[in-house]
Amino acid sequence: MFNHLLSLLIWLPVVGAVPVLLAGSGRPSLARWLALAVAVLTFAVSLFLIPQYHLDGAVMQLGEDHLWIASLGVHYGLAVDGISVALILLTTFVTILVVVGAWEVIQDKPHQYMAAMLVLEGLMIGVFCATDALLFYVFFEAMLIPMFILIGIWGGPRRVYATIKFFIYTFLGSIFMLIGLIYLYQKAGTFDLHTLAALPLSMTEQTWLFFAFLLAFAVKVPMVPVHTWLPDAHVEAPTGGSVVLAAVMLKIGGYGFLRFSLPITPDAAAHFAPLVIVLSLIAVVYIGYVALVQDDMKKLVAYSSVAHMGFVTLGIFIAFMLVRDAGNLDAAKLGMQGAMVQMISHGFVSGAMFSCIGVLYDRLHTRQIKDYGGVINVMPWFGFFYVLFAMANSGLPGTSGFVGEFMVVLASFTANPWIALFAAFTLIIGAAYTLWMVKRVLWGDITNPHVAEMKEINGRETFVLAAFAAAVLALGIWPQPLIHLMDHSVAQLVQQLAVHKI
Amino acid sequence: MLTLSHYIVLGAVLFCISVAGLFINRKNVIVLLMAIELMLLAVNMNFVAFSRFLGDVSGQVFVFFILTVAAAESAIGLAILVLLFRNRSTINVAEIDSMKG
Amino acid sequence: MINPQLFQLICFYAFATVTVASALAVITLRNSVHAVLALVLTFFSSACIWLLAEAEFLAIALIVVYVGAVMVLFLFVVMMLDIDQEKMREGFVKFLPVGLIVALVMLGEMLALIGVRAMHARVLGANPATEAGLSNTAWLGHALYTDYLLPFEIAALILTVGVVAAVALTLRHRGGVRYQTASQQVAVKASDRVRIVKMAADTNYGRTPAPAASEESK
Amino acid sequence: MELSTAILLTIPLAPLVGCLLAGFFGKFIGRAGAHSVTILGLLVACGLSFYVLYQITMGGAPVYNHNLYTWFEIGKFSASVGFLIDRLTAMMMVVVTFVSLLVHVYTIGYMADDPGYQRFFSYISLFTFSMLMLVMSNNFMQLFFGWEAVGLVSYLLIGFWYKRPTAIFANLKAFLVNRVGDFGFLLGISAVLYFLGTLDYATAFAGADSLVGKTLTITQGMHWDAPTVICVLLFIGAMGKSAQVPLHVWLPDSMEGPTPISALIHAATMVTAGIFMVARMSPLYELSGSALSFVMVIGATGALFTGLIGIVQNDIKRVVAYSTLSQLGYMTVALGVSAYSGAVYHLMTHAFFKALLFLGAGSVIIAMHHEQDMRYMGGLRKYMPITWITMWIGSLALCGVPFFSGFYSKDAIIEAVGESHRWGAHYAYFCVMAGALVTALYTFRQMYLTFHGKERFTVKAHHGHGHDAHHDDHHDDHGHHEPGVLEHAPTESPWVVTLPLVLLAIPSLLVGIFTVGPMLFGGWFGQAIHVDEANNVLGEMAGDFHGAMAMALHGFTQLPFFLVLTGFAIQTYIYLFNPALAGRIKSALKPLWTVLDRKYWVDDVYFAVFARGGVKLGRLFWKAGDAAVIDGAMVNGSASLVQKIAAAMRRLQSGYLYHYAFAMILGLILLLGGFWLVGH
Repeated sequence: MFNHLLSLLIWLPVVGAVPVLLAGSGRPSLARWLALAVAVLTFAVSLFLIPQYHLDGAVMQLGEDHLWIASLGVHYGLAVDGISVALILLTTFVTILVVVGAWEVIQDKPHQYMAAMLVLEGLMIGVFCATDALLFYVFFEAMLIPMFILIGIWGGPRRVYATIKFFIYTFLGSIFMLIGLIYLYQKAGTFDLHTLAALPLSMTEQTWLFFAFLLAFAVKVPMVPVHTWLPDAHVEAPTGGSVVLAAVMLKIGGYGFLRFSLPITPDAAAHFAPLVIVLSLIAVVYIGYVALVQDDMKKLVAYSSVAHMGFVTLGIFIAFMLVRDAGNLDAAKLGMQGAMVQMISHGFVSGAMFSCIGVLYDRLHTRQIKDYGGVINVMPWFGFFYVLFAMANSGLPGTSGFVGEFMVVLASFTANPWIALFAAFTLIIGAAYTLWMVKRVLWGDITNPHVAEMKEINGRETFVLAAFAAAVLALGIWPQPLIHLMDHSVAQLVQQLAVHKI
Repeated sequence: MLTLSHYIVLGAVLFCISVAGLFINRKNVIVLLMAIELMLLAVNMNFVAFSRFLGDVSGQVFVFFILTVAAAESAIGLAILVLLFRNRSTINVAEIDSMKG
Repeated sequence: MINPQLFQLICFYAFATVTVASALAVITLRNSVHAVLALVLTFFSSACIWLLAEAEFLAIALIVVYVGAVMVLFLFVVMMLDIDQEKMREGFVKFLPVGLIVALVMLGEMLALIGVRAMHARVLGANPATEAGLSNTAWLGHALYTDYLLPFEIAALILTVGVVAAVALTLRHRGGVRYQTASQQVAVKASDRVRIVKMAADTNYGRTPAPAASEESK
Repeated sequence: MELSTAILLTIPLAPLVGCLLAGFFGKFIGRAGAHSVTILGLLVACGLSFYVLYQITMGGAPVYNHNLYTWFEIGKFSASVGFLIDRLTAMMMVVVTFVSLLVHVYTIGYMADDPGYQRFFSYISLFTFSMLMLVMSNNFMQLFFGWEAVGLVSYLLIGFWYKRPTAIFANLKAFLVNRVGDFGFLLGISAVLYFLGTLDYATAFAGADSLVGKTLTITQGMHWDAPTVICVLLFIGAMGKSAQVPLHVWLPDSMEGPTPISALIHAATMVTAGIFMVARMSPLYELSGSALSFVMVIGATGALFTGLIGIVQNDIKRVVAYSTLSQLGYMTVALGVSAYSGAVYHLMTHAFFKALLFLGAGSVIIAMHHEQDMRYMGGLRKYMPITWITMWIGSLALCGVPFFSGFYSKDAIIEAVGESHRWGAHYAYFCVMAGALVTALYTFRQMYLTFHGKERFTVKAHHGHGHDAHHDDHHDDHGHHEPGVLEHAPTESPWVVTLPLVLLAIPSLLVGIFTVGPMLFGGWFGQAIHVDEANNVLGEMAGDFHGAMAMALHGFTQLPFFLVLTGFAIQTYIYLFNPALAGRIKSALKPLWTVLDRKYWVDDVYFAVFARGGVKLGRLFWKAGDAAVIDGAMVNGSASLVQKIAAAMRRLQSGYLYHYAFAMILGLILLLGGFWLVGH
């Protein structure tokens, strides 16, 4: 079993989606239970990664390798490092909560919804495991399909616009990645990432490749100015779609930077690091202001996701400045670790925020902030969770939201105090937009009579929110286990930064 | 002395005649179809000539296939024509523009 | 005794003249039936020219398949359809100059490319079939059934598809036609035909109307 | 004897357990259960804190500095959770747990009828936990955790009555203004890590000397002195938390919260976190004279000008709030002149007497049925004698009348400023001196308006229903009922309210006499506070110190005492003998009064620039940046461009067969022509 643990993880949910689908619309509760069983089973299997992944062993472990397309030399190559393990665990964890969260909420074709969610899970795990660039690309693109379906079928009124925007945006980016990969294949004769990382490339080649990859992953992260698909997609997506989108899919952009831009084009990445850093800072400050004035809760959280993901790209690319300009490997590791922790943490926090908004939406069928007010009067337990996640979203120490931002700010001060200054601005603006929303939604007297009729969260919703809360707090109070898990991999990535390929 | 060019020039002339035919009979689908048959004939002429000139059997094999495909094509083309006439009571190309963008 | 080569040349020119003339007739004749007949003539003379090139099999195939089958098909269609010949001729004169110019330009270009002046440089050599000690048909057949077997099969398939398509396209379902479906007739069961209704006996006849009466009338 | 980790761990965790029990099982354990469990937790924490203080001062326990667990470790950087227990910490722990314990007890009475009873106890226990984590921390990361956690609790408590629009406005404002400070604080921590390579106090202070001469390159050719950068950035954090000018605006508004937390958080403990922090960082601050000057000027400005606002306030709690701002200014000034012990000492005495004043004010508010406007009070002394007397003790301590605890700390600060030669010390000296007069003015005005003079309220004839009715709505909509009309006559508060008053009055009166010698001049803090020889103003003053009695007697001959006396005389004349004069003075000095009443327009400017300006900027970014440029021009723009091109292209598709044929033939001709051209 452990020889094919990764394959099992990828294909278990995908294959598991088939019986869910076959359960049919006639037996929705069977489909739900089946989906939950598959999700829980996948999570259980993914837990085996922890003992199986040896922290002191080689960086890439649990490898599998089979020739896939012989004529192109494409391999079905899988392996994980510490970062992948963390992200896979995040994926399987969030999927359970999404399945539970959608339980009664999705009444229309629940079996298809659950099946799409499971397929999506498998494909996302595939992205995190792939060691072959083309395999990565296949998973990367295939992932769009279930998401497209999720938003397109169970989405809001403008779902068609949102799905097309989402799809074309992402597709536009990844096409350039494909071109880059084909070029690399011409050059190296393989799609194996390990070989590509060792391939010497001239600065011109690296520059073109870097921008090809940047476009693909910047859209996915998303970075300013290619972020506008995210608010639309989030607003139209069903709650589960939003949760998965924010919690896991965005991480694939950050992960892509680590797997592609960083090892394959280190010199170009180092050269253009200031550009990415500036874009990240714009994401933090500019998007912070934009988030401040949103009227739609989901849009607000979507924009806040963009701002928070700015820390991920900032952390990754600040490492270049630290390694190349200052030769400070430890600080670079700090920044990179900060970015990784921020990815995981944002997975929990944004997932939780979207779940909270989903809870509100299920009751009042509106996401406009102005329709709420005084929710705490009728839903005190919900209020507890909402304030907790809002605080995590504004980076309160003791919650996971703080850890990554703290580490990235520390590292960026070492690179340049001005970067740290703008990055730290999130403390103010992040708190402003999140807590202003909390003020208008949660606090105050009830003005809308419908709010007075809202019911306190039920056991199912409490379970979802409590699971998120436990993760958020655990990570905030003791991040070291997570950091230790990724330490070896991050160290190796930072080593790679220092190597010139020209 | 029979040379390659004799055949090729004949093919070219036949081809140009059929092109002219396409122009001047722009409304009659039947004549258009016939002009296409002429064109294929011109092509076949070249194939036969080159096959003979180069001593390669492939040219004649190709002619064989072209004949096959052309037969199928005209059968379907005529079937469409019949259908068209049945539905529209005309085969005037000028009146058929449902593919207009 | 005429030089065979000269005779070939004379024959070629003769057939070529007929071919070109009949081709011109195809595109200019007013009556479609006549045009089809002119096309038949074009094919005939082309077949003769191919005979001159010692491509006997193809020449015969052209006549048998094309003239015998396809052209007859054309004739059928042309005769079957009630075509307004005059309307079809509209624009004939108007587009004649354009057509001529285009055709001539193209011809000029082609001739220039072929290089008419170098005409005598490329003499047709010995017949490869004869050199291989085979007839043209055997020579062709050999290639067809060995190297080109798969395309040959595909060509057969295309023809089949063509036939099926042509039939499918022109097949017409007429409404109101009565016909029997044997399978349904055989599969019929008694319960489809007769329904047995159980009802209570009418004991108080004449006093109140039977409640099952309405049921019965169904 | 070494302090045991288990004991130290119990101190913060006991309140946390109380918080969790009261918060999550509040319904289950009921009101009595909630306050019992939290008070029990606090009792444990407080008792152990006293034990720790005893051990560390008398028992000869060495300084405790151990990590509990590693928070993160990356290369040479690491952060841990751990405790540093020295005399400074021990003193803070005692102050925090003691005041918190009394506030817990007081709350039983104050919040007796509140539906959020259990929640309130949960919050204040959580606060105690956070504050203990802050003071007990042995590194910057945990300090920041405590720093923000107390901010969170402050946010929750200011907005405790979440139905009030003013409360939820105030808590957002408080959190955001604090966040501005934390912004600087975080950068300060980053700078510490950058220059010293560690987040651990002990290591950082040990290496502090290496900072000298280091600079931070801001732009090309512009280098800032490293210690100054660190200290100023850290102090910005303190400015937010300790409500220093110009980040003071949140503190008066925070009075929207229930009075017990005004006493605990917004007077005695949380707001002094900044003072504590600077004292804790004294080894760093001693390296930068410029940073200390900055601290001093900020503090002095706050000490005088916020006190002035206090004179024109009518809300009893707001007067105390502005007095807190002013006193925090005093502490900051003390920090600025390197008199860290003085600042911390004032912190301690202030914690006692200011908590007393707040709780006393709260007692008055209970008696007045949640009426906070002093214009509708007066003559309360005969209704509530205990409150009256204890409030007087607190007021005299606040004014710095000799023998009261406030005198020792405040007088020492004024004198230390006078001794200092730091840049700006003259300005600071003037401010603190004038501040003494201002303190007397607002304090006595408050006392007279509340307890003396004529009764300015009327008591309704007692109806049968009155009692219950007022209890139901007493805080939710107290603004609705007619001001100055009470349902029934004010009475002294129950013992749970008065007991803390008495317990706080005792240290307010006596703590100074007994502790001033060792704590202020005796080097009691030992290694916890580091002062350079050159800056040691308190050390210079120690030569003139001949015991607490002598210092108090000497105090009667000093200028500050005369200023207090002047203030007392003025207010006595105005409010006891000539009440009409107050109105006349007010109209005579109308422009000045307006300036003070509008709080120098600082709030208005902030609101207009940062709040409204931020929203406007956000809307501009959103509409112009995201909606117009990115989505409008780039995303949908490219889509509509494609659409336009396609619309043009479709005209080519005429649908006529001969057009297509013509195009093909044309292409063929061109192709042939091309071949022909290439051939030549």
